[in-house]
Amino acid sequence: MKSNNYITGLFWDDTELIKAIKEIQDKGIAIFDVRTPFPVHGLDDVLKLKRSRLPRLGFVAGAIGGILAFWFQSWVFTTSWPLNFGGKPFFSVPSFIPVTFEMTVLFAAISLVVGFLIKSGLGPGAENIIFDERTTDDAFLIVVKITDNSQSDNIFEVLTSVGASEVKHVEPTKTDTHA
Amino acid sequence: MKKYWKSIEEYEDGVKDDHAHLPNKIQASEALKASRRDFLKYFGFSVASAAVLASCERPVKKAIPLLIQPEEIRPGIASYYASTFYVGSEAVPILVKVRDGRPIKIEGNESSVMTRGGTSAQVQASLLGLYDESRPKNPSFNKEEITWDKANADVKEALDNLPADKTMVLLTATVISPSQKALIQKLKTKYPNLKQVTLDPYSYSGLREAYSDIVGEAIIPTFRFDKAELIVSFGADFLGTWLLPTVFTHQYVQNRKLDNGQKKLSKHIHFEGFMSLTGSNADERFVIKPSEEGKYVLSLYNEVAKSQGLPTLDKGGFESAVKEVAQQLLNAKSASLVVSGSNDKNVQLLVAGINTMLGAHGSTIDLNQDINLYQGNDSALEQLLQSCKQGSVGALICLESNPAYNMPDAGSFKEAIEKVGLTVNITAQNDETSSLCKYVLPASHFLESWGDAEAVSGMLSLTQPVIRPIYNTRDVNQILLNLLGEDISSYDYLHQHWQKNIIPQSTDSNPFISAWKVTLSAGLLSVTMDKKPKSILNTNLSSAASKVSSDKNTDGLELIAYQSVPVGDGKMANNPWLQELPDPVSRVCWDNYFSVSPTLADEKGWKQGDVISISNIELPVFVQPGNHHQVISVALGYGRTMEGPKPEVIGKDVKPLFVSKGTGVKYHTAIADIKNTGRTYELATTQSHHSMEGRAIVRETSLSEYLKDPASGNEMHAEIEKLHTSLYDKHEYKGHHWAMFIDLNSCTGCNACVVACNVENNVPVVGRNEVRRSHEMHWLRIDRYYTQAPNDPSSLRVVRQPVMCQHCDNAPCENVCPVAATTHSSEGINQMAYNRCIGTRYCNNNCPYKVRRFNWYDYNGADSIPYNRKDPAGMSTDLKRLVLNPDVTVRAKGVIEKCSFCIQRIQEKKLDAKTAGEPLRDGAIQTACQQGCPAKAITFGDMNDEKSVVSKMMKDPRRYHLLEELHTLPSVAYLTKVRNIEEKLNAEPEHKTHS
Amino acid sequence: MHNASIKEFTKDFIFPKKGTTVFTIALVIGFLMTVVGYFVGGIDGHRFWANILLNGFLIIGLSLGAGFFVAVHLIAESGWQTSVQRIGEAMASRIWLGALMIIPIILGVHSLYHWSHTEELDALLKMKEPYLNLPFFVIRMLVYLGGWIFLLSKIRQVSLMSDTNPDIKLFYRLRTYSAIFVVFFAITSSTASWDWLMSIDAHWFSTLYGWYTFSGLFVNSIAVIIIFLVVLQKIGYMQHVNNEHMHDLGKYLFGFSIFWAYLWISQYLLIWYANIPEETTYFVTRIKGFETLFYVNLIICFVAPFFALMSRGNKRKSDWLLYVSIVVFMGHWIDTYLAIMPGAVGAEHAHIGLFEIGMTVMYVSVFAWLVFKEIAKAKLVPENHPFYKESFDYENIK
Amino acid sequence: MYISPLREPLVTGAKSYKQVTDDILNPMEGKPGKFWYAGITLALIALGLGGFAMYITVWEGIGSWNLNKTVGWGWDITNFVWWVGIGHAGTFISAILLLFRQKWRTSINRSAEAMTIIAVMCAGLFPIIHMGRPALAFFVLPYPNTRELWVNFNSPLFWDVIAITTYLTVSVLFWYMGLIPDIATVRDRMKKGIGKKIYGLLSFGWTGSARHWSRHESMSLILAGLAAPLVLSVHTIVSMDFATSVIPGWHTTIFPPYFVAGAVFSGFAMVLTLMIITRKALNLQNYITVGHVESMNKVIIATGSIVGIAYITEFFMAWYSGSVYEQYAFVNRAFGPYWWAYWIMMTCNVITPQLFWFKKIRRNLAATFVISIFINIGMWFERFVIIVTSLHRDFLPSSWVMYAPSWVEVSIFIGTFGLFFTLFFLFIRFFPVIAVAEIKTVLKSSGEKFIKKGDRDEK
Repeated sequence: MKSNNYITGLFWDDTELIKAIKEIQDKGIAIFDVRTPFPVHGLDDVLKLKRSRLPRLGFVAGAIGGILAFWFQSWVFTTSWPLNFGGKPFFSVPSFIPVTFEMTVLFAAISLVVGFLIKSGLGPGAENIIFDERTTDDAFLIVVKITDNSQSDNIFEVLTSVGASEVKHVEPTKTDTHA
Repeated sequence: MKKYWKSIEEYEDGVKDDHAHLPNKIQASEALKASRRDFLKYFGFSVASAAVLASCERPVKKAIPLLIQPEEIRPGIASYYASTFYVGSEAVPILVKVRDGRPIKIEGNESSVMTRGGTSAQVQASLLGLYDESRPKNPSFNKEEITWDKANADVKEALDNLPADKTMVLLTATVISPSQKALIQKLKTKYPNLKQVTLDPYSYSGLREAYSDIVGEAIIPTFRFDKAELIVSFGADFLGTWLLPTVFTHQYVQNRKLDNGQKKLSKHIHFEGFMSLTGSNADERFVIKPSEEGKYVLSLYNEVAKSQGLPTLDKGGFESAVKEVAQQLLNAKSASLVVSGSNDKNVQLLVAGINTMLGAHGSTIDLNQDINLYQGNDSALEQLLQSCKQGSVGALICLESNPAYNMPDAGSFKEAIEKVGLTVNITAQNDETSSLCKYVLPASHFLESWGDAEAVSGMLSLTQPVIRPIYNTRDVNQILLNLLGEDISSYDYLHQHWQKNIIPQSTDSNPFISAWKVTLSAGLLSVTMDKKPKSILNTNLSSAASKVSSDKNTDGLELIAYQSVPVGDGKMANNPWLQELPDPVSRVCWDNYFSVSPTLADEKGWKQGDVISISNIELPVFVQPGNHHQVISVALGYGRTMEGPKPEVIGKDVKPLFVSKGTGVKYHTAIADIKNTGRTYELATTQSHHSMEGRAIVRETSLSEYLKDPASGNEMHAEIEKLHTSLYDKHEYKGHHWAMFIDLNSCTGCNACVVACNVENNVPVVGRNEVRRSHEMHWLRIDRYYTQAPNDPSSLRVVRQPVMCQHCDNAPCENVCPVAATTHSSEGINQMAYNRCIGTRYCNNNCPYKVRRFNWYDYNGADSIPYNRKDPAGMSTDLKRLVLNPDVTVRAKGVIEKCSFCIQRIQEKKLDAKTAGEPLRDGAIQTACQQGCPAKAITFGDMNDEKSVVSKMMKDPRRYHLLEELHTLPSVAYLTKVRNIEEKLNAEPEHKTHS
Repeated sequence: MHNASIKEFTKDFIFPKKGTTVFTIALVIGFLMTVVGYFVGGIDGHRFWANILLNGFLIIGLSLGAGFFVAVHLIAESGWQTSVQRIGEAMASRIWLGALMIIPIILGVHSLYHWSHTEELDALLKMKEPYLNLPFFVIRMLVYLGGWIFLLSKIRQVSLMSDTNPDIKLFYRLRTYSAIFVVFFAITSSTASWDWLMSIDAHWFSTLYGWYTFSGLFVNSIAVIIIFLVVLQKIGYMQHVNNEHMHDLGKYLFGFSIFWAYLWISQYLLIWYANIPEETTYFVTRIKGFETLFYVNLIICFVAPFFALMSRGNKRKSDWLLYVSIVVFMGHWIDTYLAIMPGAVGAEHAHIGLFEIGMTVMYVSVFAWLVFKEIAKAKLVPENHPFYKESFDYENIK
Repeated sequence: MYISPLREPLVTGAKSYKQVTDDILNPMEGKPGKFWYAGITLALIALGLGGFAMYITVWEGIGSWNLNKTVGWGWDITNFVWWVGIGHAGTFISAILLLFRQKWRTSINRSAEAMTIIAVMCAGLFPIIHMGRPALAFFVLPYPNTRELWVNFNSPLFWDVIAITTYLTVSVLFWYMGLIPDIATVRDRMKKGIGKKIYGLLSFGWTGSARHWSRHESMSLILAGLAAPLVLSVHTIVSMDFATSVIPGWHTTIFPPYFVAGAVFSGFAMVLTLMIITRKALNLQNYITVGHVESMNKVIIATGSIVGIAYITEFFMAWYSGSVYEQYAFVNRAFGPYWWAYWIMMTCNVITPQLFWFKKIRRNLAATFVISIFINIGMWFERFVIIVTSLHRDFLPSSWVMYAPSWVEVSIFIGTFGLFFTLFFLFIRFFPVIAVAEIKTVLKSSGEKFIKKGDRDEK
């Protein structure tokens, strides 16, 4: 059974943070998460985060939206009930373009946001662990998950040594599934 | 078409034949092929008609359904009854369309040789008078309602007991009914001291007196504009209001059409002081002061006489001005016709003299056929006033004459009538006279009456009721019969009278079947006349000439009174359809006004809407190009104070300005007293810009150019046609493809079509204030433009163009409707689904012709919001709603509406053809505007039918489409206007050409 | 990056001997094709002059688009563009070449422009005569060319001055000239396209035409800048240009291809929708007899770059960008062809033959040759540009 | 990341991360001032007037407006286009400027986006209220029904419905996704209580995890990539409401890009109007600096000049087309009865923004404020000129009329101001006006504390 304990190290500067992360990683300690008040430049490289697949989701959803919209308009105008509007052809492609475009964007945008929220475990009422409330203000936090309690002292030390101004042991009450 | 099942049973049994419940007629094998939509229509018809019948206004006394349905009544299917329109001015044979017991439309009677089915705006609108709630509903005595029995008994008793030294006067409108004349004769026999005096709302006394001098009888001969190659009119508005305008329009356009290879046009020269409808149609127009009119006539007489070597009369003073006219008259000889609208006997004598010299009498003027209208005599009226004032009149019975308004000197009449002991007003309207009379005997509307008419001698027509009297009224014959004490119904009386006196004279009566029934059904009868032929007796015109030449010329401003085309003599002044009908010249409605020329307006510093006062009558100024610069014109027929649901007085009665003693009524006068009031008044106009701005909207040419090249003036059409490119193919119209042609040469602008359209299509009346806000709802309008060379008012010309939805095959309006409320039918009709319309008005913005109309308010109560109805004209009362055409949806607030090509008529005739199993005959479908047009300027048909008239017209080089360069492909086409003049009209219109 | 390595990466370009050979051969081939095409194809005056116009406009468009690219980035104080600025400058400074190529159309006005036949003008062209007449046409052309040559040469001159003089004032002066050029070009790009292209169909008009033409020549210039860049890289220069720069150029090509398509569809949709003959005639003449090209044009100017450059990865691959750029260049050649030929030559006589291809090969070789020569004249990066350093230190968001 | 010293700091006053948070959240954490109460009261009064006028409109009918048989659209659609135009700045700033890596956007994108959303809501009112039968507005949606009657996909009004709803949706998503981290900041700074609960709910459980940030940035970029053409498309489609027609003055091909430029132009002007007041009222001068204003003013010259060129192009082409209708339409604009509207438009939109070529004016807040209001007025008149002067005299002179609004139309317009400011006051009360997290990202590269003040020539 894995424990759900964490050790957090607090920093006050993003440059120091990056430096500390590198040092921690050099020491072979896996960083569970980093909490920052803003997207720190270069952090994903250091943490070797994979590039998000959201763009692909957006493309697919957009394509579906566009194709659906174009198909629907064509179906209505040529099959369901072909009506003569001002002598325009039933299959009046130029007229379908604006709506096709808008639907493409709409589908892509909604799917992106929904995909982002689901993937990140965010949403109305989502309750994720907040290790330190200052991380949304001006503090930077390195979170290390303790898989083996024997490691905790070492981690404590390492965090302090790389310049963390506060190092804490956190036992969250809820399972942290989406960190 | 997909079939939908509407119940489980149906689903299980398969979709049933939808037509099982239909009348047998529809169940014919043809009908089995009908679609579900047709079923819904039939079903809708029967439900709707049931509802209509159930809600009929009549008190239900015998609530027993018809066990055996009368053969001629079929719910949802209209019947037509022949009748005659006559309310004191012109008489027009009509057919009345009755749907489910309600008269809902008046059409012209096509069997009439005089009109060939033509109508006028007034004829069309007269229908509404039937549903007028302000009509007197019961007989009354001193404004207390009494029964007919009592009224009859009392009046009869009073008449019987009238002292012998007192005369009794029957003051009638002109009676053209033979049966009524006979009754009056009987009355005269019964009461020897009864005197009949005729009062016309507009006097033609001078004309009759002139002919009285010439032929010995005070007749008005018939004028044959169809036989005239040259028409010279001195102020006679024969296309608008003079005598028989509907008949004359029909005659006039016979020589103005260029179809069927006709290469000749009659020529029309017009002299007048203000811009009249007829003047605006003239080829040449001379603007003269009314006081000079007689001298112009005299000058013309002299010129004609001089050229023919006949003795001339006193100098008129305008000989040189009319020299050319005289020359043209001499060229045309007996094919010319000179008419005058003057009420001056002397002028009419001179006109008759010219006609005599030219040989027009007997050619374009038929002395042996009289026009029986306007039998009034001005001096008789003056005598009547005198004798009333002297107290020698003991009883005055007004019969549809409304002297309190119609008397030339209505003010004196109101004093005079106080001296009369017994006063009776027999009237169908709650008119001004009723309040002055002791007894009011309510007459029925002519659509509720039995009667007959002989407007032109020998041409008889019948009037028959098409609905039971709505109120407790009786027709005039019945009232007279009652007064005579004869116990006979007016129907029986009429029948007997005709059987005895008229049918035997008939030239075409068939002895084998009941001639009466045939006549009644046809509504018309011609009889031979056994009068002896009339001829010119007296040709001495010197006294007339000396009187005319001695008339003083006035230097100052002159005022002309005229009858406007919509309102006329004011008889139907409380008819909202007519009040909202824009004047064909000024395009102003809901008011009369002082029209002044732009020159005069500039000189006086007046702007349109400035209220000025002439002899204490205050009216706004309207700037009217084409008026003489020293002439102010004003319409009669306004300022009626009759009571009604809307007691508002519309305009001012200007008759008091024209009171003259001893010389008969003159409709022009010198202006003595004119003041600015400093106030302004906004006139309700439907057109505020009067120039075509160099655009090829109305295309015209001259006859000489036309003869050289029939496409002259229309060169643009071929060029544009050549350049028509499109980025997509045209839709195919496999069945019908409807088209409408409007011959601009035939259209005189009389506006009959506009009212016909309003009546047919339930077009709401919105009232003066809404018209001011450009909210008028007319589906069809007649645009009027002036063209004029710069700084040359004499070159002013008027062109007109009826514009309705053009039913474009590439309609810009249809493209943009977001909800598909307006689409193109498979027969080329631009159709509106009112139910679907959400009212974005996008279509209207996009319509280059601006023919779409938006329901700005709840004009007729079709809205579901309570208390928001905007019906200033009172058109949506329960009674007036009965006039609505059940085949046409009443539109709710917030939807767009427009001309539908009378889709209901198209569908009806298609269905008729289908049930008869015959192909649809070309011409079977007539749109309302087409049918109402007295000039037959509108043609409707199927351009896919190669033999149809419109298909032939498609090849006419005069054909063009409005704004055709936009490639909207309208289904409405126009034929160029060709004027009978020499000059070249198209000095390269400002348009572009492509290589 | 250290200064030393930047120096290495940005070493000056020396025009290689091999280049002379390559361009000479290309020129000769082009010339031969042109001559052979002329005689074999039976080229008439219309087609001859139409090709002069087509290639002249294409070449001057490249200079103008590149000039606009440089100028706009200068006034917008964009950093990254500094790395490729010299290519744009070199293209722009060869504006006189484009001018020389376009001026000959004055000799061919009667073959190109119906309105120049003053003796047989219809009413509409008569009405337009105050604008569409030969003297005014020539005057306008001289004004455009003079203005462009002056301003673009000035930009190049000041930029070159900055190589030796680090004064920031030079940058401000450069910015001023750029601003003047942008304003001048904003107006003249429209009027020039009306004069030279739109007036071929003298009856036709479209308010969008100028902007549409501008968008085409601009995206075409970006494609050509990319081509020059990648070619230089392939022969060992311009190594300072990294993936981020490629990514930005790719985005440019992608974005402006979409922008071009946007203007194309805006013009087409509105004319198609209203379907008024005076407007539809333009597209009708361009579809009838040119069906394939009409749609191919759309595909290679829009669909191809759109899908080819949609993904982030593709925008960062210089080879891929090169191919796409070549396709885009061909697309805009077709676009210009479609703008000129249907009106000037007509569907019956216009087709793409040896003559057309040869002439373009010839023109393009001359242009490329001279641009390479021009690039060789100066440093490959403006080292004293105030955003020079910034240009190397940025990243695109992932 | 190296930043040229030429560039001006985007955050002045030596701010630390903490100070950034404090400064920006300060206005919403304290009690609202008199100014706020006075403002929202006025706004609510205006909103009430508008509501009453709309009630009259629906009850009585469109007849309570002064539109007529010829001029079917007047103030309604003028206001609609005007508000939609204003609603273009926000997404332009956050999407297109993001793509162009313009860092100065970070200080204004939040409020500009909020303004966008509110403006689009104001705009959205008009297409509904201008209908004759607004209760049936749902007819424009292609919902399945037994008659198989859909809608007309040819209609630009239908495109409009789709475009505006898409635009509103995407703008709200974009704005809200950007807000989440800041809401989390608010949440975490709050003591326990109902406020914390609500902001907790609204923050969607944001923690500031590096993974979230990475994904968030990626999503933002693609949303920006989608929103950029979307911004163009919305006003393009609005322009097609006119340009697809055949009416002279409406039907012209330049409309799509020209409307977009005009929309951005008016949007920026409105952002400036609001920002110049807001920065003062909320004490945010260090974040919305003169440099920001200058950058926006540059966009204004660019778009204003594009619009000016479009005006001239249209005028020239009207003559060049040789069509009497086109020629008349433009002569009528400039010299017809509505000449004043045209010249107000020309003065405000073409002439006044040219003053921004002068650096002194560009960097002068008072001048910018005045000019921004001029532009707002000018752009309103542009739409009025396009709609009313084109319609009131089109093809057939017989139908030519004049149009002036009724009190109802004016009141509805005032009402939308009421709605706009009501929502804007609520926004500045309950949400951070500046994107806190985004400011922090540029603080080190562009904050005064970290870089030297630009050595650029201040002359």
